Amino acid sequence: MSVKVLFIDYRKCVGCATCEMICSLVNEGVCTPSLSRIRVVRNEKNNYSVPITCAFCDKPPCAGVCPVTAIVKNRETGAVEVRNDLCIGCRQCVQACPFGHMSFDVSKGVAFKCDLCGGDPECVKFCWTKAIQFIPLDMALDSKRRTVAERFLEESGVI
Amino acid sequence: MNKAVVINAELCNGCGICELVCALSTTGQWHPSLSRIKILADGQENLYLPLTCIHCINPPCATACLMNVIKKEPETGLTIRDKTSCIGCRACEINCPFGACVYDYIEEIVVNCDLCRGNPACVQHCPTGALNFMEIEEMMGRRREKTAHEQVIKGMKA
Amino acid sequence: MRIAVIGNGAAGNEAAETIRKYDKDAEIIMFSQEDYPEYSPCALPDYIAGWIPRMRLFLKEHKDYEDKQIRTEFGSRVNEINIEKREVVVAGKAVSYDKLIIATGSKVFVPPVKGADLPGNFVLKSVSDVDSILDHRPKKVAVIGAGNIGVEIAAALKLQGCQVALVEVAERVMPKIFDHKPSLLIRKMLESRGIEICTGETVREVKGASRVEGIASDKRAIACDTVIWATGFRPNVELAQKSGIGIGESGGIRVNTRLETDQPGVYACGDCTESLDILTGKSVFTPLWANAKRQAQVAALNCIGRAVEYEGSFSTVIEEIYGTVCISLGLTGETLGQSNVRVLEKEDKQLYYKLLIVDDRIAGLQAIGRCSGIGAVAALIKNKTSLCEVQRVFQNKALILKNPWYLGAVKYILEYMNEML
Amino acid sequence: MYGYAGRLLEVDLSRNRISIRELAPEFARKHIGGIGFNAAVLYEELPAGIDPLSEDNMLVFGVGTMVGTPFPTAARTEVSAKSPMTGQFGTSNSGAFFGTQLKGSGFDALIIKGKAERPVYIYVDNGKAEILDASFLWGKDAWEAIDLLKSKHYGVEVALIGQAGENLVRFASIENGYYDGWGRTGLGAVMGSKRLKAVAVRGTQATKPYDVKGLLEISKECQELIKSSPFYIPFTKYGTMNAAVPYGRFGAMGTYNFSRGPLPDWEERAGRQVVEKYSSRHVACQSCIIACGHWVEVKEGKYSGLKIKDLEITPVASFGANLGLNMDAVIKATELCQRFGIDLVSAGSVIAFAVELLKKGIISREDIGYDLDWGDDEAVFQLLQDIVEKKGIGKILAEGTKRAADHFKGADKYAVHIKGLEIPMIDPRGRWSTWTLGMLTNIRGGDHLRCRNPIENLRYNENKHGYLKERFGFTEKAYDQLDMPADLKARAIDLENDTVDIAVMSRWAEDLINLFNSMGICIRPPVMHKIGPTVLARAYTVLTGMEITAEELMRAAERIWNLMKLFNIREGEEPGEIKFPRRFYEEKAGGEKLDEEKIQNVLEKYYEVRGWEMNTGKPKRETLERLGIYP
Repeated sequence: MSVKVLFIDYRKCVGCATCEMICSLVNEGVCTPSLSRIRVVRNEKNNYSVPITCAFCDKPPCAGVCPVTAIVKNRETGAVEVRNDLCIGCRQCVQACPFGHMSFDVSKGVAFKCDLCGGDPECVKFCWTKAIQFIPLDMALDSKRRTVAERFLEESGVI
Repeated sequence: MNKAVVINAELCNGCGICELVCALSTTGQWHPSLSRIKILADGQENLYLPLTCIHCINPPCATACLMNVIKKEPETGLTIRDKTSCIGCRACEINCPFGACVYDYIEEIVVNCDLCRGNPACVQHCPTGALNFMEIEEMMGRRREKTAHEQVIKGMKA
Repeated sequence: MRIAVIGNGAAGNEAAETIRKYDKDAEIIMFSQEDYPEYSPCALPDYIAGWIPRMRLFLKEHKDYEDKQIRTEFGSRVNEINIEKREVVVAGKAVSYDKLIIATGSKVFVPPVKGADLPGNFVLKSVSDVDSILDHRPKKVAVIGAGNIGVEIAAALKLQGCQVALVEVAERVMPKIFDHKPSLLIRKMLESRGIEICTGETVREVKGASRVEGIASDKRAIACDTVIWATGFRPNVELAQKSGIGIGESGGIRVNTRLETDQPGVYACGDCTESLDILTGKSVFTPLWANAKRQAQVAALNCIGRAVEYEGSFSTVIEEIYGTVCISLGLTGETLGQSNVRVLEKEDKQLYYKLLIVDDRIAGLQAIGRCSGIGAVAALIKNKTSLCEVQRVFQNKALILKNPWYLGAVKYILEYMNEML
Repeated sequence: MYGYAGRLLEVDLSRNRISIRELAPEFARKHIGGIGFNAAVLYEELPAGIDPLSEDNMLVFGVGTMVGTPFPTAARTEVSAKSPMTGQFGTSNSGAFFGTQLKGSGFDALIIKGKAERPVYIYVDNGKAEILDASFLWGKDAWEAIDLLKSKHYGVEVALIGQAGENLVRFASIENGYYDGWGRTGLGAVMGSKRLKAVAVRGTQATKPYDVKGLLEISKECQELIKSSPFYIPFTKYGTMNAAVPYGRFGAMGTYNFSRGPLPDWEERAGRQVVEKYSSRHVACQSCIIACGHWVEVKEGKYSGLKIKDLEITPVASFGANLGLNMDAVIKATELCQRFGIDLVSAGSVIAFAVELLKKGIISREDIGYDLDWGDDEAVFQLLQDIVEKKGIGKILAEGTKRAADHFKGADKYAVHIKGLEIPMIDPRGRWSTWTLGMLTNIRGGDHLRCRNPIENLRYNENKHGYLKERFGFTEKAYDQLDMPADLKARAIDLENDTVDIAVMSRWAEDLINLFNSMGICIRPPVMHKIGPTVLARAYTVLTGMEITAEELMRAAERIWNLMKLFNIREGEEPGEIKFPRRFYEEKAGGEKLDEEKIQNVLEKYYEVRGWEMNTGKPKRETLERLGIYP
């Protein structure tokens, strides 16, 4: 089976941020965007909303900067995981993540991030616009390529 | 407080003003080696990297301290030291993975940044904007916004 | 829930405080043989040397325990643990518990030498040991064992005007901590202050009729009025052992990575346990303050139901000998053996260091002098970061901007990395 | 406290004092949240007869109970005060993200009292509030002020007034971020009279549900329920613009100050297809699965380059139908209203009133100072600005239609308002239904938004049943699925004759909407259609841990409605006030003239159903006792 990835198409996102509420509810038992592993950036003036979550880098910079190796790449599932017990709360991973995904729980003093809900992400189930999908990697790449190709054809006047 | 000094090293030009004002405001001495913030320089690449205490929530320096002088202050979240009890053994220095503990050779104790109790002088005097003092939520939010913006810009080009 | 903690040392106190930090309601009860509030044994030599007053040895006052709602039963020894009934027996009465943390620490091992029981023989472990040494008013001292404690106490007594001889069975000072070269540097520092150092000698007898008058080794006789045994520590496991708790090969209480013993509801941490070395993965006995506190945190958290695993013990020894900092991190050349170890040594006026590299990872570092930035190296050792990775960070501007502290480590490893290129 | 933030924030601007009230569980259960809290606070604490624009008035922001959860469409916050338009209970509801932040900052409601000495704004950040100097914001339009506040306080959501509120234009709105707002009943003027420019809130505190799994399940269930509504797909696509064509056809759209019937070119000009012309993106409020908002870009013409969130039916009706502006100008008008902070409905209506007065010769060109005509966007915008700045005739018009009509002899005939609040659309002459009765019985007056048949059918426009009934028009299956107590359902809907009893349904609809407004749920048709009190009772229970039945919830909603009615009566509401504008009874435009007597019949039937006194509409003693209200 190929690796499944969270595939986010921000063009479909309407910014309802249900995913944030669901994520914090599933993972922390409470509702608040600040404890969500997925965050929606809403720009009201230019009207875009972009859900941001972990890219599951192969060489995660967050793991690279962690001074206590509390962040590890799980080679089996592809997930990048934070070990709460080791985390010293230095927030360097927050700054290192190029996507701004890594989040920090101020009250508990630990970093947290998306772990794909252990392989069955809940946000996907609630995303009614299909802006967040959980699909095999090759499908995601295909879809990306198709979008680029279509735009290219559109711009060059073929379709 | 939940605020932190956020360092944008790309903007640092190594001028060293932060070190000077820090030393002056914390020790009264105009000597950069007493500064709680350090600029690490890589001579070849023209890289200047300011480094200061990160105020970890569960700080390794506190675990290592032989005299239990390092504590987290509950109200502010600062990592603070009881300077009168420090014996200068420097165990914290080795255990800080960032090298952010500073040995004050005048007092013969180890010290760290205390964010000037909420209004860091280094940030105020940083001429390039490399040092910022902001809430952690804001720091995370701004990062995300940058990513979102880049994605949208890229999306338009693609 | 009632949690009993046996021991009032670094581990015991850290455990109690960690529980209190995360659980406001748990009932905590601490037992200790001594009646002192927590003190720092690491600072005892500083007290002997006269750098700090006696009161500064203490890290707590009795009322600090009250403030944190920690009940204390100090001054009497726990005689027995009844695991089945979940009770500890102290001074004849039984106290029940839900969870138990054993932090009984270690004791000084004194070899069975004739005359070692004469007045004038001392060990250095507790405040009362120091009090009795100072009461004895030593003039001529023989310190047996040149480990870090031996060296510290020798240096401290020398500062107090005593005539000091340091006797070590191995061929060099601090044999388990430093390799030959740095050990020699330390020896020179000590000798320059007038400490007599006799290595490769075994003490055969303590001489004296009613009190210590001297010692005899296999090579010589040294006249002295005081003998201080710094011949190493052994885990204090008598209580655990007789209660049926399993003991490991190295003599410490056997625990898993959650610091649970083989008995239900019983945890152990600190010097009385054996732990896995973070680098070798082997069971070791590492009686170090920082390890004890970290173990205590882990034990305490598991005790209150938070699953936390102990990452392993890491040896960091830092000694200040007459103002010069001597640091040893990780493994020494001797423990690593000769095969596959790359050694990088450098010495200038300000700094000597020796880096041991195995499989592209730093396994150990010994440094004497101005050791700035060594915390970053410690992190690299502890995290088993490969130098390849460090190099990748260095060569990528974007990455080094995110990892500025790597620059702190650079002066120790730059040469090695340049060689690799 | 599960589900609620558990505290109410009280800010006294006169004394510069901030205090926090604990939320008592009994109070919460009795008044649910949102409008319920507002009604209870205002009824209990606001003295009768005060001047709405004086420091005695209170402004309450009540966050709906479900806000801050993933429950679909839970985003809404109600703002209430004594209205400067009607002199009675003024209240308005808005979504977006303000409520989530206010609740996240640890408060279920924000109560503002008194009047500041100089312009201020309130900054609420995670349980703490400050009254800060707003001199740098005063005089700025809403968008500029939001920009300034957002750059000063990172991550805030802002409720604020524009120049209209500052200048005490009676129908000024409170803007909710850039594009949303609490428009109706002139709450912006109340805020302006307190010299309060803005409320900026920020919070990261969590809403803690009682039953996590239950909340997840019910959120999913309700998502599916809403999606199963036949209105769902059209609403995700066109939003409220779905109604443009049927309203236009029925004559329910107010055209040219309600003086003409259906416009022949309306469908072409303003049918829902215009959404596709201007917009390709949708915008949602917090937790919404409909996203009825449209991101609109004007691509050509003189307003080219304008980008806002718009194309709601309300501005289209108000400026497109009532004033005859073209669609580009409607979008521009929305922008202006958002920036000035003025109610779109009242602004459009007042200007239409002025145009008609000019046409009828009651006022002259000199009174205005420039030419003004239907469809003349530049003149309309000039007059809008004059109203905001209270210049010339704008000063009179800024008082609202009712007060302006008193200024000009003979103008009363053309004044379109109920109880002083202008009417956006739903001309009862074009279509008589539960909605139109709801306009009369609406506590705040003037609009149809507090009474909407949960299953209303926009396919039919038949008035053959007279005033007491309207056509049901749904299948038996839809009837069965409707979440209503069986006996009430049987009384309200006659399946055999395919009719709905308007009075009975009105009461149910008002209570249901009140429940939605207290729980912070949106009243868009797909939601109204599928989410009923039974499922809301379950949602309330899993969220708060308080066992509650559908019946108790509806009783709470009824209690809130009665509290507001009592408030109005205390403020001197007269039975005679409750009537449509004169021209609805006198002119035929849009459909047949209204029959006053028949309407009175329905009203009385409604009073009876409500348990209110015949003729006067005062809640009867036994009704109040049943609801546990002891005035």
